[in-house]
Amino acid sequence: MPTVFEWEKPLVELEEKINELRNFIFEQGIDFKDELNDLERKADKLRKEIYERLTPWQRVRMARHPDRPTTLDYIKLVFDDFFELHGDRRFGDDHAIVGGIAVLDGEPVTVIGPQKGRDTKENITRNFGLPHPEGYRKALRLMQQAERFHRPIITLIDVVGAYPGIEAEQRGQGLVIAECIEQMSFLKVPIVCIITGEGGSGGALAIGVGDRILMMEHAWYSVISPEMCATILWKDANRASEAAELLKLTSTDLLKFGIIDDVITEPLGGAHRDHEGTGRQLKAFLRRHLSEIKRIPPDELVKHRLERFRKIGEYQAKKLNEMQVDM
Amino acid sequence: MPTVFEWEKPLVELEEKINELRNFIFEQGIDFKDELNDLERKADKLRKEIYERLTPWQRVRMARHPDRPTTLDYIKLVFDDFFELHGDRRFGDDHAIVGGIAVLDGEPVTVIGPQKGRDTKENITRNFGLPHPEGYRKALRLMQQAERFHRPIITLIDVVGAYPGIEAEQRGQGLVIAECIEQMSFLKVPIVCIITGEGGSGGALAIGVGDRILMMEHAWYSVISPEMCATILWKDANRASEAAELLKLTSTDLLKFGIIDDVITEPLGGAHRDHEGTGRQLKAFLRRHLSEIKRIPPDELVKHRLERFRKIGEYQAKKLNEMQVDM
Amino acid sequence: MLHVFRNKPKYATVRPEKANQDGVENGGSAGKGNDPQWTRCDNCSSLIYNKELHKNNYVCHHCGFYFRMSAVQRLQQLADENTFQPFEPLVSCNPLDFPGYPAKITQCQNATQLDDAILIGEAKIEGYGCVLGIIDFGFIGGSMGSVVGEQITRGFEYGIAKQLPVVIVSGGGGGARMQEGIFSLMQMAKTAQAVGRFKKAGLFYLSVLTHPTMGGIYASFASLGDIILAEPKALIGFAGPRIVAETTRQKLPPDFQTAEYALKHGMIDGIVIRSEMKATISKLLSYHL
Amino acid sequence: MLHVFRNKPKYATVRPEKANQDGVENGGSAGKGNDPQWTRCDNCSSLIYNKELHKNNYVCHHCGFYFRMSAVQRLQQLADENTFQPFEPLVSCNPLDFPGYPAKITQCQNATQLDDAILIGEAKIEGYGCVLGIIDFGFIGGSMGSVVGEQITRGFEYGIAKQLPVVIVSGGGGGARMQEGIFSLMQMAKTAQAVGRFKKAGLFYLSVLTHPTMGGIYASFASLGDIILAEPKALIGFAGPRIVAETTRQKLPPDFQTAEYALKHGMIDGIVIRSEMKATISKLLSYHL
Ligand SMILES: [Zn+2]
Ligand SMILES: [Zn+2]
Repeated sequence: MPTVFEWEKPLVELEEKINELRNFIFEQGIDFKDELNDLERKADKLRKEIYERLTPWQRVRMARHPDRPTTLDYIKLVFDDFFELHGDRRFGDDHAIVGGIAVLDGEPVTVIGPQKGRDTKENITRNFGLPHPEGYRKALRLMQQAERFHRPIITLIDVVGAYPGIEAEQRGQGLVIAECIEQMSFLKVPIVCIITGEGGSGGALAIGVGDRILMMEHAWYSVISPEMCATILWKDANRASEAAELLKLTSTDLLKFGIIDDVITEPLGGAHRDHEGTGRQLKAFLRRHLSEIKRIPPDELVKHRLERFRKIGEYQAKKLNEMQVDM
Repeated sequence: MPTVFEWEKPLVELEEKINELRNFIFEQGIDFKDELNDLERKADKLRKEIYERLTPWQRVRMARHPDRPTTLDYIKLVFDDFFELHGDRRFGDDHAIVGGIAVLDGEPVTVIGPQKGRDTKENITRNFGLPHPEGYRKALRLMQQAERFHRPIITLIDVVGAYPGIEAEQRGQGLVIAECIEQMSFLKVPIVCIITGEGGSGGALAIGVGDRILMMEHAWYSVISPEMCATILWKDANRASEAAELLKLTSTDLLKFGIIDDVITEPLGGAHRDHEGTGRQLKAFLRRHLSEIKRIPPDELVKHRLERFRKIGEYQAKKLNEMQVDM
Repeated sequence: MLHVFRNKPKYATVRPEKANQDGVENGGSAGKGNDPQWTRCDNCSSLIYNKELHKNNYVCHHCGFYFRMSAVQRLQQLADENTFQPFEPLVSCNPLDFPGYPAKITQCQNATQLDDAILIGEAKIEGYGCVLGIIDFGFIGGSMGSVVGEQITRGFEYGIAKQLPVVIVSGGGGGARMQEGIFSLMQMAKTAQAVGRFKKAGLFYLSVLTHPTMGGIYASFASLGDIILAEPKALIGFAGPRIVAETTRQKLPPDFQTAEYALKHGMIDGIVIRSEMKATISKLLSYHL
Repeated sequence: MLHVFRNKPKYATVRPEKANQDGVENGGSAGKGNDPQWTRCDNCSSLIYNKELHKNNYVCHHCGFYFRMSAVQRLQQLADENTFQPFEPLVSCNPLDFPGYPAKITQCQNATQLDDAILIGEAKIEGYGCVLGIIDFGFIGGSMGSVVGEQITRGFEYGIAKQLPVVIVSGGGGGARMQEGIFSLMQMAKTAQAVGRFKKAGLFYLSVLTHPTMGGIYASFASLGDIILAEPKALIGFAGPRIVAETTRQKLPPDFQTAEYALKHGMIDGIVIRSEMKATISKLLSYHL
């Protein structure tokens, strides 16, 4: 049974009706083309209305739809070839992050991203897409390898956060995130980061420092998940939908803030309703942005990347009359 | 009870006799100065004879004398100050390798070395001076840190080998040794390696790639321990003494081979009989060699270091008449 | 490029004396009969005369308990007298229009006499010049919003410009400042990059972790020190212990995420008791002239 | 600097056909009635026709057992026909005057038709040019003495000079060659440095680990590949399993030091079955043109 969100229900029902009618017409051999077209136009309008009115919380739930393409899905949809590489060369191979060399338009690129499972078994293998430090160390190793061979780096981000586990803490979850952020900032190759689903806090940022940061229409990216925010504010995770409003975590908000560079529009109804179409869309955006930054010399690239993050922050100088406190 | 080797016994007995006599004379107030001097001269001669005639196996045993100075002893004896630094920033802090910043003649240097324990309890903490991968990763981290701050690196090597344990293998013992060797080779700071006791195989080489490689007189350095060699050759570890002969592992041999640059003479009877004297000696040699290489520009230093190892190897081109085999 | 103020202001926004006289803010409560001169130790319940507590670096001399120090108290402990020159003061905006945030800021400003959760400037420590930054837990849990991120970044840039080492004393409970959302997250990137640029300039960064250093502060500049020291028993980690316990449904080890645990697992260089912190910092500065 | 021969000799020191006709050297024994045309699988005892075995990349088609391949057999499997140009042949000396070593060398030379434990030269793999080096376990356990160390080093230097990638197929049981003592140990440094120089030149090094890759070979060039692949079940590690068992007095995990174990613990990039090895190598070479 595919998951159907409550706001999708009228749409899904209408679509079913249209399909039934189409089958009926086809069987009967009646010419109802115009009427069918009218109906479909109505469905389109409904779709648009529904998806334009989505609340932030609904978009968070879209980003978590179980049928939404995962990182490996996108890799298959977008690239011509993929050779997965494993291990951090220190401790383990984290299945919650995949990475390797892929081919885009005949050119090798390094692709990295957290990987969620689709069923329980796979979710256990993938630790529900929650990476351990060795996953981030693998990512870093592959990014440094990419730099050695002048390969562009593409990160596909879909992660609620770094795994909050005992062993993960033991092996330096915080430290490795900091290391990833620092190292990634200075890599002399073009980096495109795409938040495809969830962009949860430091666990997302650890592989999210790039020259272009794109976001799927219904992805979210925030310093904290709505649930955790609600827990802190009201000690009630069920008020996540209110928290989602406060956090300004949608692609629309983040584009306005200048945090991301572009929003990758999803097929009406969301990525989960059309993998192929979503893949084509992502590929088109990726191609365009990558081709732009590939023209920039490596030193310039790093300089711009640093400037980009350097200027983020909302503060103001204190007015002098407030400063009349003697030390 | 201090350990007394069988070959030391005549000497120790003579020394005791002389001491008794000296005490007797002192108590009685008799003037036996000349006779005493004669006796001491004899003892000196005996000492010299004994220690010049030591077999390789006896020197291996000297290197393992429980009272021989350990790395931390040498640090205390040679340097003015020492601030120990901990951890590999990835997994753990290996107590079998110590490292930190020390001061030599007013200048900070980075000092690193495996650390043996003196009693059972300390030996358990120190894992008998047998490092795990995290120990080598700590060493590498501190060496890279030293490079960042243009600090010379001094490694004090006394290790039978890297620990052959399940977890050590799991965490990449072989890989980390290779990484240490590779990385150390290209560090743009002066490196002095001193084999102070045992220099066992890859576990020693991992911190043994330097611009000057010095060796204490009674240290040994080899690709394999005499015991293991005897086990392989004759399936009998008790024939280690014969294997020690074959392996050419003494400072005398290695100086002849050009593998090491200098032999640090030990006080007669070995380092364990006079820590202070040994420390002074080591400091003098270290100072001299360090001051020489500190004058060399960093790039030259690395170039020479690479050339030094590049040319090691005994082989010959095959004569053409041996090559008349068609493919 | 540098945004540090060029004309040093005659005024600073800290009042060490006042903060001191106000007594101890954390880990202690007002003494018998609410006498503000005395503080009761939360650990052993002993009553301690405030001046005594101050002299003893805010460590209970009955049980060794470490009281939380305000940034100003820490500054007094570490910096040589009259050497601290604060950076241009910055104050927070409310980029998400987060309800209640401006009021919270004002309240914390009044309580701590700070502009935000950081006190930062140039200072001397036993004669060694450095940039000294101190996070104040009393200001929204010592969390990093735009102001903390900007000031930390300016700290490293100032260090590069003046060829000075940087010492940051961290102690931010939640790490990120939720109320600034994505802007807070981005400060992790900004500060980590500032550390990276600083390191490439060949300068020395000493990170000192105090109770508690967690989340986005630990996962950015705080864990990137050339050398990392910690106070005994300081909580150090990424995810909060409660979240870890809830997620894993496992019993946490008794020393979980303490400084001792971090040392054992190779994450920090050493644990330094409070009374020796100044001497240790100055020694490490002397190694990196 | 480069010691590689300038005038390519008309002669090589390998006889693939001969080695092939001699049958399978390891993991199998002569078949029924000692018929040299047949080999018995050491794992499942099936009798396999040699030509069949050769066609099947020396994998038993009854049980999937991987027979050990000689360097020549491996060369035939991986290199495009008639593309291999061997380096100048080198032979061992006896720097320690180790008793019995020269005789052992001669014996191994006769048995393997190799000069030492390595076959190395320029080759093409599905059209992609590279330096291809293959360790032969049959030559004193595939151990690294001065000749192997020198040839590996020349391989990377040749790669730098000709801007070619390097592929090394390792399989050295003991790693170091005891009989050359300290000279053998120093080859670890020499080869690791060669890899370092090669990497700094921006070139691609692919390390392929076959059963067994241990000791000094694993702890130097073999574990420094940009990408590391392994054959299924290959033994990979530093200390031998017997030594680990004796030292720790613990029961070893059933998959201890296998390729699968190395993959699980993050030490290698992937496991590739023998029949796909050539295609995989050529694909990776195509990514690094
Ligand atoms: Zn108390
Ligand atoms: Zn079989």
